[in-house]
Amino acid sequence: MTRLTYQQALVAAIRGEMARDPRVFHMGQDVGATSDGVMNSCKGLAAEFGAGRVIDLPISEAGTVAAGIGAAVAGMRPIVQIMFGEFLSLVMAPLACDAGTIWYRSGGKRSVPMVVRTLFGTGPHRGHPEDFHGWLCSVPGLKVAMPATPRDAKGLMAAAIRDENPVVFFEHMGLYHSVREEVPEEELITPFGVADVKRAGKDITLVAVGLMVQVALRAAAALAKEGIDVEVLDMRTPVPLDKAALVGSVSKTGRLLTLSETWRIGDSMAEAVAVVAEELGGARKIPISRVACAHVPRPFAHNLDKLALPNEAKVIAAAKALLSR
Amino acid sequence: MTRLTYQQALVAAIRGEMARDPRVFHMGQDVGATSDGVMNSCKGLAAEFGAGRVIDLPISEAGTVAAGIGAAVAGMRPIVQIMFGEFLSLVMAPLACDAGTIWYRSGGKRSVPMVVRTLFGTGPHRGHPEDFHGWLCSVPGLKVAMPATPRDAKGLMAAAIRDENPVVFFEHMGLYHSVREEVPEEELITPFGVADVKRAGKDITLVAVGLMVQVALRAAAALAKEGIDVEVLDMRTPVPLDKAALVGSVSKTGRLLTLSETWRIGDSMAEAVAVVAEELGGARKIPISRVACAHVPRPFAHNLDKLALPNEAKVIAAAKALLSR
Amino acid sequence: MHRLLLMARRLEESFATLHSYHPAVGEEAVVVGAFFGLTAGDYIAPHYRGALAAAYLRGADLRRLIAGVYGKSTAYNQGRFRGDICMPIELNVIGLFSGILGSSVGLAVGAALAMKLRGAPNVVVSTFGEGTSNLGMVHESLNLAASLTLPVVLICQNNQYAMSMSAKASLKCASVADRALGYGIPGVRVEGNDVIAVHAAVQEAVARARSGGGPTLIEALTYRVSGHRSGEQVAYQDPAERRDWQAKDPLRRLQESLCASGLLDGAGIAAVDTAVRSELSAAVQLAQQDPEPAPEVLGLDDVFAPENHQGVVP
Amino acid sequence: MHRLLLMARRLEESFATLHSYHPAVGEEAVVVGAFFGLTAGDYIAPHYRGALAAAYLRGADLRRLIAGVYGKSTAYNQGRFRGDICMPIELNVIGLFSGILGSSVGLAVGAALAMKLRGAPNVVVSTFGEGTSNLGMVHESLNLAASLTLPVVLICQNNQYAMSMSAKASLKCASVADRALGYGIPGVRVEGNDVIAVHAAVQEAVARARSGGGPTLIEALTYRVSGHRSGEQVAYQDPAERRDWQAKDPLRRLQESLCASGLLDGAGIAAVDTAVRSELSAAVQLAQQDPEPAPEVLGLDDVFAPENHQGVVP
Ligand SMILES: Cc1ncc(C[n+]2csc(CCOP(=O)(O)OP(=O)(O)O)c2C)c(N)n1
Ligand SMILES: Cc1ncc(C[n+]2csc(CCOP(=O)(O)OP(=O)(O)O)c2C)c(N)n1
Ligand SMILES: [Mg+2]
Ligand SMILES: [Mg+2]
Repeated sequence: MTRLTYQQALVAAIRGEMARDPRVFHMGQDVGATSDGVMNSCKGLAAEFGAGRVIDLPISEAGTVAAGIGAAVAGMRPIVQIMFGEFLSLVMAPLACDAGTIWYRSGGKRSVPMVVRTLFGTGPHRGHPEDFHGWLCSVPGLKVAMPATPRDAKGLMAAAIRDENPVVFFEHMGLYHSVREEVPEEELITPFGVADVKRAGKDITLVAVGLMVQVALRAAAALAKEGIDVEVLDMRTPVPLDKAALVGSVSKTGRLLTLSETWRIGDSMAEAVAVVAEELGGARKIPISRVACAHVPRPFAHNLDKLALPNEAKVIAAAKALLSR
Repeated sequence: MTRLTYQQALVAAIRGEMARDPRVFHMGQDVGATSDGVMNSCKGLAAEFGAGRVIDLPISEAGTVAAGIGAAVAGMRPIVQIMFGEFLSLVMAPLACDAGTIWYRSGGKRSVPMVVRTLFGTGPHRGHPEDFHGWLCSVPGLKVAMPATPRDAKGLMAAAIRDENPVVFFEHMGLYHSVREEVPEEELITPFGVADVKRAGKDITLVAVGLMVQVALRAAAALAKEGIDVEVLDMRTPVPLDKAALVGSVSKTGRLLTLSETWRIGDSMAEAVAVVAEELGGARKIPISRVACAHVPRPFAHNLDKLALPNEAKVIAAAKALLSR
Repeated sequence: MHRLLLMARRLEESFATLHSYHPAVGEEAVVVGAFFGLTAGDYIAPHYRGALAAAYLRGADLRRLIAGVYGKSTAYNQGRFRGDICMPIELNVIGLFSGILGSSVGLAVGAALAMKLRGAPNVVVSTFGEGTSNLGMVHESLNLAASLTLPVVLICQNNQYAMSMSAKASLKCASVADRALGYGIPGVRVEGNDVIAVHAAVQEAVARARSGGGPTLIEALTYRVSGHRSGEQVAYQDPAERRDWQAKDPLRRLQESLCASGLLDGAGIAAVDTAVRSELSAAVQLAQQDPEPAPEVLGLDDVFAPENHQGVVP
Repeated sequence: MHRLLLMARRLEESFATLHSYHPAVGEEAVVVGAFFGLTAGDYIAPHYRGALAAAYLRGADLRRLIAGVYGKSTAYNQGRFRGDICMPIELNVIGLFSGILGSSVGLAVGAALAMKLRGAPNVVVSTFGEGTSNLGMVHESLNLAASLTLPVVLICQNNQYAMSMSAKASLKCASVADRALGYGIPGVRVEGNDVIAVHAAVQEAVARARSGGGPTLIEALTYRVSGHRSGEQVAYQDPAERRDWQAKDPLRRLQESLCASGLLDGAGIAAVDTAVRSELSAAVQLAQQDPEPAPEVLGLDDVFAPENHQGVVP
């Protein structure tokens, strides 16, 4: 075990997989030796594996994703970096309409073992916080990961690279260099589709991914002091979504609070609400509430940004409101 | 009044608005006089208004939408045709990140009065059924219309063209030439954000848009014969969503069934479920169920396509299951 | 090559009667010239118009290809997607996996990157329409191919129309090959109705690509004799222009040249034609009789590939 | 023009100390040369690097521009979006409304379409980086502008780097202007550190555009003397190359030429510099003291424009 940051854990997973499998390579803008990736997202990879396997590319997001798909179909296992999640808006055609369909539409003849990794969330540089992850969740054929901790960053990244299917991997800029955790040095594979109960509780199920898991945990700790026992669930991979864990938890607590860093409509938390409503809404009363980013284009001024984003206080207020319903 | 098809009603609205406001113009692929638009979607417009206001463009979807935005910002009111909804995947960057943000991010200095119209749904030619409308609903700043009838096609299109904001307007290929309805010859403006109660009922609220409204009505008629009284709600504009009508109806019936032609995750019906769950789930038991397209890439073979899509029988079965919960 | 060209013609002609097909009648020399003479490990990414002939040329079974157009269970993809545009990837033929033009060019460049990374002696040959060339994806892909010196040959099958839009309106350059300059790669114009010329130009580019010389952009100028879709009236084409191009028919041109050089005669042509027609009609008949896909082909549990699946490239 | 160039320099220098700014030090001649001398109804769509100087040149208030960089309430957009890249559209300056490069070029072409449709005698001038030129959006926009003969001048501000990536790797063409051939429009190369030359080339293109002659693609070659972001170490730039380009400083070049022709002398330069510095520092000071936006600016009810709003173009 060593204490690693989220960024170090991600790079460790990529290093491990590149060393293990010569078909794995990495491409994107500014990923090579001169820069080592935005926010050190590719630290040391080019030095270790050379420019042949860590490839700097021109600014051509859609072409890059299409090239990743083509390389995957032809026997490679590309890791494609799309610098920021906001730029996923440029690659939806190849991602949703090609990567997501090739296994199915080729009749199971070729798959697309590709990881698209991308930075998102409010981070030290500000700018580019959007993720649009709900778009990816909505179409069949893409897997989506949003780790909340260094340990999961490593384990999910390794699992993503070994997956035979396209995975969009979201790396939170606000977590990148801020948290440290014990992470095993040896191989670590965290299976997709398994939620992590971060805190057991009996009064409310509080669901989140990414940085919001930390907000959830802080809010839960504060609520505990007031005698409110919150169960915090980190979904880890919005696709596949661990419906069993979700429904199981809400069956127990009877209340659902979801926490989104992005807008409330059409994101993975909206789907969590819909799943719970479908599965449990007929059997009992279920107070449900969503805390999410204000429904405005992400604002810039520091104070507006803070106003727009969910925080501990908003979660605490929403939890109390749920209980008083 | 004249009996118009959905296609005729759309063109009538566009004609009316182009005649009324010289700032309105139409551009897209194959929209000009040589072709009159795919499926006659621009029938007669070029002949009436000339190639200067009905402009044929090269195949460049993203550039076309960006050009529409630029023209709107500079004082025009463009109608941009993106031939098929599937191609919205090519234009998400300008649409979601520019068109949707300009009013807000310019501090209210310029708006984007642009209509992006697009054909979708299983139609006579097969192919290109995807709509991805949930993506558009998820971001702030875009309005979304999906009319189900010729009358609404006319009224909503006119309203869309007069709107000061970007509107994505979905035209169903399966409705295009198939239904006829009395439509007023004079100006008709159907306000956005107002659901239409297509059939009043007290047992179940059945919600849909576009072609699915017809499926819903047929299913409701069949269920009525078995004594099950279904209220059918046509949301008409997924953004803004008429939450009051939705919540009001489910408050009355106590049960919600949604019907999606697209995949169930992240579409406007998923949001309808989430809204109802949030608003009403704490007050009473609400059996909720979603009928949607099979969660696979849209298949081609005729029988597979039929298997994948929702139909009357599936709606009837789901309604009965809801009642027996 | 003559047999392939004839097959392409008869194939496209016969499908021209099929609802919603996009025939390549008159453009067969580009298809055959582009994809003839590649090695087994090479990939192709044909333009949708003419893709069936391209896949056939690369060894696909005619009946299964045709079954794909009808959406039958015997199709390479079991009817899951449009067989007119989606080709058997297991034969290294990259078709379309959606209705979106341009992606296949991007995938072709990616496959070329795989060839380079694997140190394989293979190349990728891709064709696309002149209308498609205006898509951002094609620009980005050309530039990526150039900047990474990838073994790929990119060929614009310029049939002068994109649906009803004349290339005169959509393209203000003299030739799509003029775009090569902007990527610092060779740009070549070739007469698209001369199968020998197309083939020679492509093979020169293939040799360059195979030896590490990077991509080439070729424009093969031809003409869309068919409607955009089967049965479409092409009132927007200038009749004189149309007549001129019909006179330059690529099949007749090859036949005349073969006859002139004594390699073939009228009887020989007729014999090949008969053989081709009977192969084709047998395949069509079988495909028509093939069953529709079983309900399980809907594949609710087959959206994701399982671990260790069989589709892995050797 | 000298004053503007000096202001651009001091502006970019002063912001080079600001966290996360992208300074245009050394590239000011492209900015000033491109946007100087337009008429009131013209639109500009400047590249993000140098956009503040461009907006200032078009009449924007310095304090409000700078307040935008800090996200203050006095910003043109009240702090709602990044003032380093988002410009006052009410002054016909099209900046970025998201973090996505390339869109502004597309919007510029659209504004030019509006000029043409309105029969206005106006043009649009847009700049973009050489890295940005590889985006599909730029290709599609150039081709649209060409095929519709729009009054727009598209200028590549080629500073030879895109973040750490050298243009030698991202572009295999000799000049981005070479891409003009592929759109059938004039392509012009100009020395980007010579403000007079840039201005002359742009004005020639502007005149052509204004008289219905359609778009021009210009490459103005310059050098990114700043880091990509303020404070970044540019270890990846070759020191000799860097020195060479620093020696070609556009401000000094203009000053020397003005002095040589007797239009200016050392004292004159110093006077302008002093005036500029004090104008700038006053603006910075005011902007820094300006309050942050009020909570209502979050605008939960202001995502959509109301009917008959005030932003309608006259
Ligand atoms: C991105 C995209 N835009 C539009 C279409 C609709 N469409 C199908 S075929 C076609 C014409 C294509 O023209 P070209 O590339 O010249 O090929 P051709 O049909 O002439 O063979 C169009 C516009 C599409 N399939 N994909
Ligand atoms: C579509 C897109 N891709 C990537 C980025 C990240 N990014 C910001 S600036 C920059 C470099 C741009 O290079 P260039 O166009 O040459 O402009 P310069 O920075 O040199 O002025 C990049 C890659 C972006 N903002 N948008
Ligand atoms: Mg064509
Ligand atoms: Mg640059």
